[in-house]
Amino acid sequence: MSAVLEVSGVSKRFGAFRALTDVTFDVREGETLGLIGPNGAGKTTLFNIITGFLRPDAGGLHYGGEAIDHLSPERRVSRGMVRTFQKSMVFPELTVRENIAMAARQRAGVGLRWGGAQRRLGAAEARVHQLIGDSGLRRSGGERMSDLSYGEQRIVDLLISLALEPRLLLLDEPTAGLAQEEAERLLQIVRHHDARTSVVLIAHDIDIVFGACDRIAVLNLGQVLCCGTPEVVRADASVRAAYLGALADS
Amino acid sequence: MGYAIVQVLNALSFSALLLLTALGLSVVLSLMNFINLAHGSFYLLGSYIAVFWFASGAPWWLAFPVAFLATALAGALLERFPFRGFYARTHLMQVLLTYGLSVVFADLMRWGFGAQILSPELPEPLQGVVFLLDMPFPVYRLFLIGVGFFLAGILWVLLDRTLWGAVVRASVADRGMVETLGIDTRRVLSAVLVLSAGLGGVSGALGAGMLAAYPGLDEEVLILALVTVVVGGLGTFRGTVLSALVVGFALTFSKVWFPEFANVVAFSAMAVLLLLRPAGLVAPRLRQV
Amino acid sequence: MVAVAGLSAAALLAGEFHLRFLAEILIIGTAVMSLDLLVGFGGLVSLGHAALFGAAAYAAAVAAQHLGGNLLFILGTGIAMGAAVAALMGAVIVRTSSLFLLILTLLLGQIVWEIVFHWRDVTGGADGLRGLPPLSFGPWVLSSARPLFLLAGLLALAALWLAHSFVDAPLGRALIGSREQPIRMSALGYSIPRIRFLTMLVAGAIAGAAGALYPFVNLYIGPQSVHWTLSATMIIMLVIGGVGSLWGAFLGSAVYLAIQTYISAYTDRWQLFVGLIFVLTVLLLPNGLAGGLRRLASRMRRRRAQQA
Amino acid sequence: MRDDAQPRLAATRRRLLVGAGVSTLLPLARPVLSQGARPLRIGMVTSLSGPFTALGESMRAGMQLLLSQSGNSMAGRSVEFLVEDDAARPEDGVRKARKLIGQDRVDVICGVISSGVALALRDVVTEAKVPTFLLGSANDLARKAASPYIVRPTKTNWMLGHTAARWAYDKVSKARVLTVGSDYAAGREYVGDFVQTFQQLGGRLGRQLWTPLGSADFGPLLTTIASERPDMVFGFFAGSDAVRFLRQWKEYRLAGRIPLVGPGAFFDQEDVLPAVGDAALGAVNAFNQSPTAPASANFNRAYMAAGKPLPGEFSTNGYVCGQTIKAVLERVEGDLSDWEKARAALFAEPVDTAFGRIPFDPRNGQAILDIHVNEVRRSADGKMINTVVHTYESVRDPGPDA
Repeated sequence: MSAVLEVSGVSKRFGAFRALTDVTFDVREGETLGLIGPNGAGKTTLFNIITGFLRPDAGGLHYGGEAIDHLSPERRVSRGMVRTFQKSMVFPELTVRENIAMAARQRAGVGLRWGGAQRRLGAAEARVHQLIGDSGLRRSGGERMSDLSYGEQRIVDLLISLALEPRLLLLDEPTAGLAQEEAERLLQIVRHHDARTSVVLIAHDIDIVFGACDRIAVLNLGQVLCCGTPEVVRADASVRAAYLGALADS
Repeated sequence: MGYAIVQVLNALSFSALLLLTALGLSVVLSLMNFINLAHGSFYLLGSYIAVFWFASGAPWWLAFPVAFLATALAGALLERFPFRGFYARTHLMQVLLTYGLSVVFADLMRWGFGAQILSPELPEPLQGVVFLLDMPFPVYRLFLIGVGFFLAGILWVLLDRTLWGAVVRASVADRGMVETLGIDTRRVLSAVLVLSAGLGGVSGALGAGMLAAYPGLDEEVLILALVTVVVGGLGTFRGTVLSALVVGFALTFSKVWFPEFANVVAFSAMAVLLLLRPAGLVAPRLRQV
Repeated sequence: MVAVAGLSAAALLAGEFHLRFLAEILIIGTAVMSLDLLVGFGGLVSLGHAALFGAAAYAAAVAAQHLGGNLLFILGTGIAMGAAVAALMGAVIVRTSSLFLLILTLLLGQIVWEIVFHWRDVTGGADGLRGLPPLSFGPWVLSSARPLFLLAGLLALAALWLAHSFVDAPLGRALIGSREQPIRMSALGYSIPRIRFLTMLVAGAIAGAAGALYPFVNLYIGPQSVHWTLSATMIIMLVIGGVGSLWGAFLGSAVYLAIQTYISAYTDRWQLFVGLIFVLTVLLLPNGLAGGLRRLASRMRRRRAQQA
Repeated sequence: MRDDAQPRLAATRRRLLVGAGVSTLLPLARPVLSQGARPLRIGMVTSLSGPFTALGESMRAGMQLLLSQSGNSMAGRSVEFLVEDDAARPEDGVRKARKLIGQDRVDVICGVISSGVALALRDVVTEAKVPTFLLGSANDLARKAASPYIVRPTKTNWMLGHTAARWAYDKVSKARVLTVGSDYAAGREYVGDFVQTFQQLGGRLGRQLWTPLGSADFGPLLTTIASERPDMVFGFFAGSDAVRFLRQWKEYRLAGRIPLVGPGAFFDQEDVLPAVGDAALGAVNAFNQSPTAPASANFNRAYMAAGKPLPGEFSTNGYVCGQTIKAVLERVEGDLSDWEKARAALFAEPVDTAFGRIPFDPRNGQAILDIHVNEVRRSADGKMINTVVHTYESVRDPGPDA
């Protein structure tokens, strides 16, 4: 199984604060990699670097075997690298359908069209319908986003990302603030989407991560403590000391 | 040599004036994230007060505290309604509300003070001149330089170096947290706005000797202040001071070297500056996501 | 439909002065509507919109002086000039937002103003250009009020249609997205600078078309039409009319110009009226008169439905 | 030309807007009476907002003074006076003029301060064939833009720039004269006309400085002037620029050291001098208006009796404009229907005004004026007053010959 993404030796400082130090790991094709660690461990910073929103001070990224450090966030997206954000980032004034269509049109290469390309636009619309139908959302799609519940918004948030047909999907705490049932439905949508999609999942809920992920990387104070299958991570003494233990104590 | 020194002093005095006009605007923007385009009106009101005070024969230096208090009072009234309801609104709505108010105030002041250009008779001690290597430089401008940077210093200490300043900043950053400490954040925010309005008035009183007072000055001053604050980078006090110097020197030396094209040169310089540093000279670090 | 009916009714009934006044409202309204694309849909508050409008107006006036007033040629010149200045401005502002954008557009617009003001040989400087040849279309000379009014009406309708099609197209949707969630838009692979740049071009072209006709209402063009104060006035008109509604722009320019034209004959305090109406709109009708009318209409419809 | 299909639509809108109180102004509300009894409607376009507000208010006050002195009637016809604000914007001015013509159906248009507005109005009033008494001072108004429907009872910029150069060359300095001007149309004309005449007389100039309209700070410029050490400065600024320049001129101790000469608007008695203290003391200006000119004495008294300050150019302009309109009407017994005849009657004989006895140039309708050389002096009660020290009689703009 080849690696979709290789992160090698990435470091990032903000002033005197070392957000990331020499972070190295890879994401394999089709796998779901969990990324856990306490608050401030650098998980979101790492996402920002992978997706090009931030530049690393040192180290590099390879995506599909190719160095991508010079690519803008938009170019990385066009190569199938898609992320979500910690808080829900939907378009509140638009309808559900329009929210998802925003991504579907971009995927179809007609995101900035003004006239023409009717066939591709139609295909994008169809894709939106299909995504809404498959999601199990009991919504027609004509509702304004701001009228939806938080859980539904997070699901639409995910559907927006899926409409881009990602090769690598980076999910930043998609289940935060959701009830157990909603969180599971959301993960189910991810898993059923496409077996070839690799997923990196940040989540606070240990059960979810250990249940849903093929491998897990543990980040603490900007460093990778351990990376491996759930069993390996569970057995790792340093993880236990730094993270799991602390959780267990609290 | 004397020529160069005096031109530098000219630039410094204009920078001081810019700094004075921009301080109040910068304070509300940096501490409360509130854009007050009615700031020019506070300035002009302060200028009118100074003109009438100097003419009244009362002790001249009292004009400045009086201008401060009068405009602070106006600020306090406006704070209750309608500013307070707009602190949490978008910048666009704040811009629209306060710009609309400035249009109203402009016409009210024209109504009250007339359309004539009024100019204060400067008090005796400020009328002098010093000669630097045979080149004249007015004492009043030295006074402006001194007061401008002195006021900036006081504000810096007050807001950056005292507990009160910390409370203000904390009230903006995390309102709930400060309120659990038993501090009424609404009053803190009111106090900042009142301070800012007072600063507008006192700068108007100080600047009246240079810019005079007439309908339309409010808008001219507002633009100068806004450019200064924005070039400095929104929401940083250091940036405003730096930017007042940069803009002041740019405007002054473009007048020295290219008097005919002074505005084009200065505007272009500022536009290029904003292009190179899209978040201003001193950009606050903000986490985006 | 209503708009077309209103325009034709006015063309039949109104007199010389009123037709010309309505033509001015429609032309300015078209420019304000193009500003609505930036402000209402893109969240880009520009204080340099008069520079696009005015530069196009000057280009059209100068072209007419030298090459005659052929309508299509003049319109083409204005559109090209509006789009060209918009391209320059767009290239500069695409990466800024909020107050930075406001000030940057102000500075750029004032640079255009300074050029117009100082290039006396071509622009007439502070006095402006006077005695322009009237517009012509084939054998028809469009100098009297009625054809000018009809022309302005056609321009307004065409621009309104164009703006609607823009807003409904993927590009317009992307513009709204870039206003609502710029970060998410980049994460979806949209280039926000590109969206903004294209929008500037469209807004510039529409403002340019309006600017092209403007000098021919009075056969005069002056530097005030480039000045930032006109940009600020346009924003006032837009807010009174209703940000984000497109057609509200015409309402806003009509209200503003009517106040300025009619109230000022009776009181020097007309600016106070404008200011108060503006502030009241911001306080009470955040979506302007257009939003207010729409709400009123839907309430009446509901009441009628209840009665039925 | 006037459109007789007066719109009902507009009349109702107006009624809605302004209520019944002003319905007397409605054009349709009155029956058409015989020419003699129908009131004369005078429309004034002037700046009541924008940068020339103070000047516009003075102009209106001057005109109103004349009207009240005449009992609101001229040559037996009662007068209705309508004022419209042009905000110093040509587009607004044109719209207001069209409103006065098309809706209010005025018989005469007058006023205007900004040259841009005046030039923009030129074609509108000419096309509509409305007699117009235009007060802007751009040279073109007496030259390329002259019109048979326009009468100009005021100066052109050339008349002041030219005269100032003659005085400066004869009495102040023949060389090392520095010019400084506000960089817009009027500044360019005043300084350009001064330079032309001064050089024709054989004078030699030093540097020529220009500064943008609306400058907040003249310090850099004044320091440059101080370092140039010229023998004389010819300058022009208007309004707030003039006030700031003159005050700072004194602060930098140039007042009293370098003679300052300019056109009168730079030292206007009503607009500028009261705001600058003694900063302009000793400065010399060429002006068609002076409160110390004998012709102005009666007007001064009446104007000040109305609670106004010592009059400056624009209040006098407004008054003189009214005097001229009145003179025309009296010469044709109130019947303006034949403008050709009325115009000939005006040109036939000079008119007595607060500017003196002025003949009109039949080529362009331009007044031929006495231009005073004023020195700013301190009066007995401490006021700064433009005091006539010399008068160049009958200065005539070159007009179409220029």
